[in-house]
Amino acid sequence: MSALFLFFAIASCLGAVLVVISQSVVRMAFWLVVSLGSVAALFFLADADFVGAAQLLIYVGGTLVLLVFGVMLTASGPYMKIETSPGETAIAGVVGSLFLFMVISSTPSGSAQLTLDEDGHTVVKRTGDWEAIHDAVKPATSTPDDGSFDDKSDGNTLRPIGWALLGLRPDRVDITRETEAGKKKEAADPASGPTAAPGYLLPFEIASVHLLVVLIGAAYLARAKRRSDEAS
Amino acid sequence: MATLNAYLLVGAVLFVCGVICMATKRNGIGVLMGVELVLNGANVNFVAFSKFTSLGLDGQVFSLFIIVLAAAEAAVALAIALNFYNNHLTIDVDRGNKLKG
Amino acid sequence: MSIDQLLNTTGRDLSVYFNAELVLSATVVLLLLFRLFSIDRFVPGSFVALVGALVAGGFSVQQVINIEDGTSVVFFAGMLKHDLFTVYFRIFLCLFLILTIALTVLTGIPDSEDSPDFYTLLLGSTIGMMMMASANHLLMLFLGVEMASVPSYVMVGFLKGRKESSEAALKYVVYGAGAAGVMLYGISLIMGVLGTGDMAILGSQLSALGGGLGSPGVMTVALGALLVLAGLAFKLSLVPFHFWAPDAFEGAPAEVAGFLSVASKAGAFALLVRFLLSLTGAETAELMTWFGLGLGLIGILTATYGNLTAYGQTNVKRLFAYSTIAHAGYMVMAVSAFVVLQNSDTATADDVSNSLSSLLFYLAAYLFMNLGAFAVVAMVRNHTFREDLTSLKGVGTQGNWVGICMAICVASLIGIPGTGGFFGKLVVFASVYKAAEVSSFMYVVLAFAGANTVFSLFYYVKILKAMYLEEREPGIQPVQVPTAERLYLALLGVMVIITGILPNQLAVIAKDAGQSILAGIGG
Amino acid sequence: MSILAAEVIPGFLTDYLGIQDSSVLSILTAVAHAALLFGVFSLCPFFFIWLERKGSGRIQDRLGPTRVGGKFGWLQSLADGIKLIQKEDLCPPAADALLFRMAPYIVCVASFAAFIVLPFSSSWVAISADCGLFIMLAILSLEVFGIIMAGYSSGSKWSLFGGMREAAQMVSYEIPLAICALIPIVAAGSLNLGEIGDMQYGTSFGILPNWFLFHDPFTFVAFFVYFVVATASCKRAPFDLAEAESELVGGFHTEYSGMRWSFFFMGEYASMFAVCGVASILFLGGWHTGLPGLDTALMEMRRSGAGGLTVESYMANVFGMGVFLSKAAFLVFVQIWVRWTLPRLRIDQVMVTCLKYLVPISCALFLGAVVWPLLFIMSGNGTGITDPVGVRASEIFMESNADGDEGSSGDFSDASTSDSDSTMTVGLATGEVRK
Repeated sequence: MSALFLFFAIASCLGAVLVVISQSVVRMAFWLVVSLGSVAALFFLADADFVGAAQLLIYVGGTLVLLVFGVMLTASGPYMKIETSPGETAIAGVVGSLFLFMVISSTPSGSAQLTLDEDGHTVVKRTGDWEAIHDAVKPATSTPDDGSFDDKSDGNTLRPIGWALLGLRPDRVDITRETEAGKKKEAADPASGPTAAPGYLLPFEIASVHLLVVLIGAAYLARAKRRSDEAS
Repeated sequence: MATLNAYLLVGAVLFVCGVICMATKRNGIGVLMGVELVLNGANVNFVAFSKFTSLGLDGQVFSLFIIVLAAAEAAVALAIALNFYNNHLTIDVDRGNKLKG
Repeated sequence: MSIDQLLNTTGRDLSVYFNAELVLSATVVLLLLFRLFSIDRFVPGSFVALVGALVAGGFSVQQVINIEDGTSVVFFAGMLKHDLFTVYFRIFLCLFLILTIALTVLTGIPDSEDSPDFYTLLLGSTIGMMMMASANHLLMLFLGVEMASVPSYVMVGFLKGRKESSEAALKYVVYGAGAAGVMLYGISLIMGVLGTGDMAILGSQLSALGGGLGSPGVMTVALGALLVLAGLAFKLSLVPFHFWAPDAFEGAPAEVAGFLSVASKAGAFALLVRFLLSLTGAETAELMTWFGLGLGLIGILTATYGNLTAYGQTNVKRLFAYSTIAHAGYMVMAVSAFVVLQNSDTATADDVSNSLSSLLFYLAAYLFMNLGAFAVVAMVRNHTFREDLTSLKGVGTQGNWVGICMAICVASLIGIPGTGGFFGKLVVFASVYKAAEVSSFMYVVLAFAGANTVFSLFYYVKILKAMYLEEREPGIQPVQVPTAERLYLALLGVMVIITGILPNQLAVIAKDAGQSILAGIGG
Repeated sequence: MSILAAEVIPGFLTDYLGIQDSSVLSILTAVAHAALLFGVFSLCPFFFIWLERKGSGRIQDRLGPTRVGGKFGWLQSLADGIKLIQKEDLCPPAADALLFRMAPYIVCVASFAAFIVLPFSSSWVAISADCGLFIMLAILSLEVFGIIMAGYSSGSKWSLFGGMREAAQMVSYEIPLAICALIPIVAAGSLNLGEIGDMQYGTSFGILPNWFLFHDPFTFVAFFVYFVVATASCKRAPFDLAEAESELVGGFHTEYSGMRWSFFFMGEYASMFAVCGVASILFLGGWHTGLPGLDTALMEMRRSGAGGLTVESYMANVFGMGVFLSKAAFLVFVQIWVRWTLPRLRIDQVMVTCLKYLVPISCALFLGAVVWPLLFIMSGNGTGITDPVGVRASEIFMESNADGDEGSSGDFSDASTSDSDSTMTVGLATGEVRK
């Protein structure tokens, strides 16, 4: 597990770095495939099978193929190169490292990792800041067991995700929020039913409208104008 | 080994590489690849938080939406890039210099 | 929640709280179906879109009547929020949509072949903006921004044969996608640490972590919030994320530029307010005050940069792009004042809601004056085939309504008394002044806001000068607009005047809307 | 194979080799699994290449290979392989060497990895994932990337055209492929390939096999659409435009030689088998024979192994694997048959076939398949073949086989069943029922 994680983590980071320093667009695409494919593997390792498969199918098999297709259609020479001046790269590298340092240093310290309990179930063990954070935010988002997403399912999150997209959340028990805002809301409109956890019906449906609109837009730009064809 | 912070580190590296890629590449499609890296940095974060913190399933659902929306965005971006290429015969972003003020 | 409950609540949500968006979505489908079956030859796409926008607007107005004062309802299982603030923006966006469709019909920018595509994009983008205005979950924040932006990338490049247009679209999409990615990374940090994306409880979760920057996780959340704000600042074209705006506006058709300059800003401002309010909790006052002051600084930079750079422009659309940037600066000052007041102990609730309603009032006034200016640019372009200042020369003395409308709009953009822009600036400055009692930095903001009004005078007067004092250059077509266009311009001009002479009605509505969102958040 | 993974292989390792360390054990088990899969994976091309040569010979009124390995030329593929290994590994100077060398591996690995979630018999699967079908389609879709890489990096016009055609074709055909694969999923209510296979046990009306093919009219048509699309997605004739020798010399593999060339074909034949295997699980009952008495007897034998591994259940599964392999092999044979019978289409015809015909047809079928069970649920008298198969089969099978596939009885549905009856109603409509 940890060896696999290490392998794919390094592969995805290395792939990302090589995307940045590659000069040829298709090589960039190749390294991007390596990076994003490894990210999909990390998803599998994090028990997110469905997300990992979606990443492979949509991102690597769809979006990246589309990008490479775009490269082929717009290549002016046999191998399209992009020159980036060394100075620019150096500046970008320094700024990037500084930002990376900022992100890392702002991340809470301590660790959260998976361990086995007596029954052989994996549980999340948190130490340091993460434990403090978990204790602080837990009351508002109580979930069946210790608050983290259920681990007994071994990555079989398909059904809960399906329920969530329908708007039902069997993975989260009904909770009475102890926060002020939650109380108020429920008091204000009891007819709205228990809002135990967000159900994602609306985003799921509205994303389809979005995709439709976007598809029309892309098709409009890509298609040739009929009238100009007739004129010529 | 596979701790939350290790995942977050991967996410941060992807994010920073993506930002550098967006900043340095001249090629429109190269910039889009940087964008994909940035989005994946966020995706790794979401999945990791979903696993290790009380975010739970919401993280996974969020990352699914990201994947779908990123695909839509890439399709549009590619159509625009092809349109740019048809007009300019290049995809070099800096070569477009009609718009200066 | 069982299936029965789900069906019931979803049906109620769709028919009561979401009907405007639903109508627009249906109109999108209808537009495509009409083309599929070739009905669009008899029923033009613009007509379908206009009817859809009118029905959606009607529903939105009906929502005002139905809504009880001060209530806010969370619907779609916590995804969206329905209060007067939401409805205000819905009506605002529907009104603007109707006006934009009318303008495109008059200027004929999408020809009949492309009109279903164009209106599909326009409506889709508007749905996104409406959801930005009502977002109650970070997912809807992101989804709304994406839905509003991605169609607008295409709209900017809608004249696909033109070099400028495709260049503008490429720059816009590349930067826009990057900004969305950065914003998303910020969202991931916030959600991960706070364990929820529900904007109703983000603030209390953040308070639970402990207010100070030192406690674990707060710094991560602050960084995440900064990244989200950077993404929103991009949508609002605030300095230093403004660079796309002049290029995109210059390359886009004037109608699209007008739409983007007002509608997408309105959606983004609503979202900015919602996002900042969501982070407000019992112990986050210090952090939020810093955000407020930072926004004030951004406002200074943005307004000053916009006004100073606009002076050198010769292209009218580019000039108005910088003017848009400057006005975004003024509006951010209002947001800054609002955040500072909201998080202070001394400010009264009245001051807080006044500062918010000043933003809403300004937006409403800005709608008419900016759309009027871009409409004039579009109409002049149709006659002269150019969009630089030269094309405007002598237009005012040709005895048609174009010059008068432009003069009114420009006067309002400057902020001359008797126009809506004057009252807009007045209420914004007043709320900044109120905020200055809390933090003295806001005096600096106020001083810059005042100075900027003077700066802006120079380039706006340049337009007036070109129209009224300079001779029309030989070889440029005269501008003779037909009656329909005259009426349209007259309508916009009259609206600018009305918001200037009778601001009270609008101010009352804006105040109610401002109070509703504050009531929902519970102080 | 998950039974193998859970019991047989680790048991063997502990008992006979004396390995106790759990991490070493899991790694060795994984290696053993990979070796098993690789055996299947490398055998399919060998067999199918021979079959293709033989079949094409017969169709063209020839004998085909006859020399190597006796009368039928059994070992022709081996001879081919040895010849290919001996050939020089060329890399043209105009090529992008790194990508040129990597491309065949991507193709090969993508089609190999798809076998991870493909069950060969009841619960004989390397990884039993809840979204197995989805993972399988996702991994298979990676193959196209290797081909585009190969086409682009060869530095040759023929290759580039081949790669571009492949990209356009694959991205288009993935849509009807996924939609057609979803149609039996609507009836099954599961994406787990093992569960789907188990559901199709027995017969309906006494004679008709309880396969999704016969579940409703839409799945029946969907099978044929799926088969056409799967043929195209393996870039097999008449859709093999990426390597149309009359136009593009060799298409994307023009510049390849030796082992790298053969990797493309290993991948091609393996993915042919993979999509046909998916077809036989989704539509043709997987490892069930569909014969009235036999299935019941086999099921009894399998059930005897619910508590642990027995010879009977093992033999039943071996027989099931044979059934499954023959079904898939028959479908592959049909693909070969079609290849040597039909002329190649033009590229525009390929695209028109997909976008103007197959996509609308599959969408219509999908809609029909969704509405079909609802109609019978609403009329309230759904029995027999009109019932969602998922419910029937899962009731028959799951009750007595409490062991089942791990993770098949989702933990979350426990919470959902307690909600209300209406949850169950909708669950029934999609065949989603868990006791």
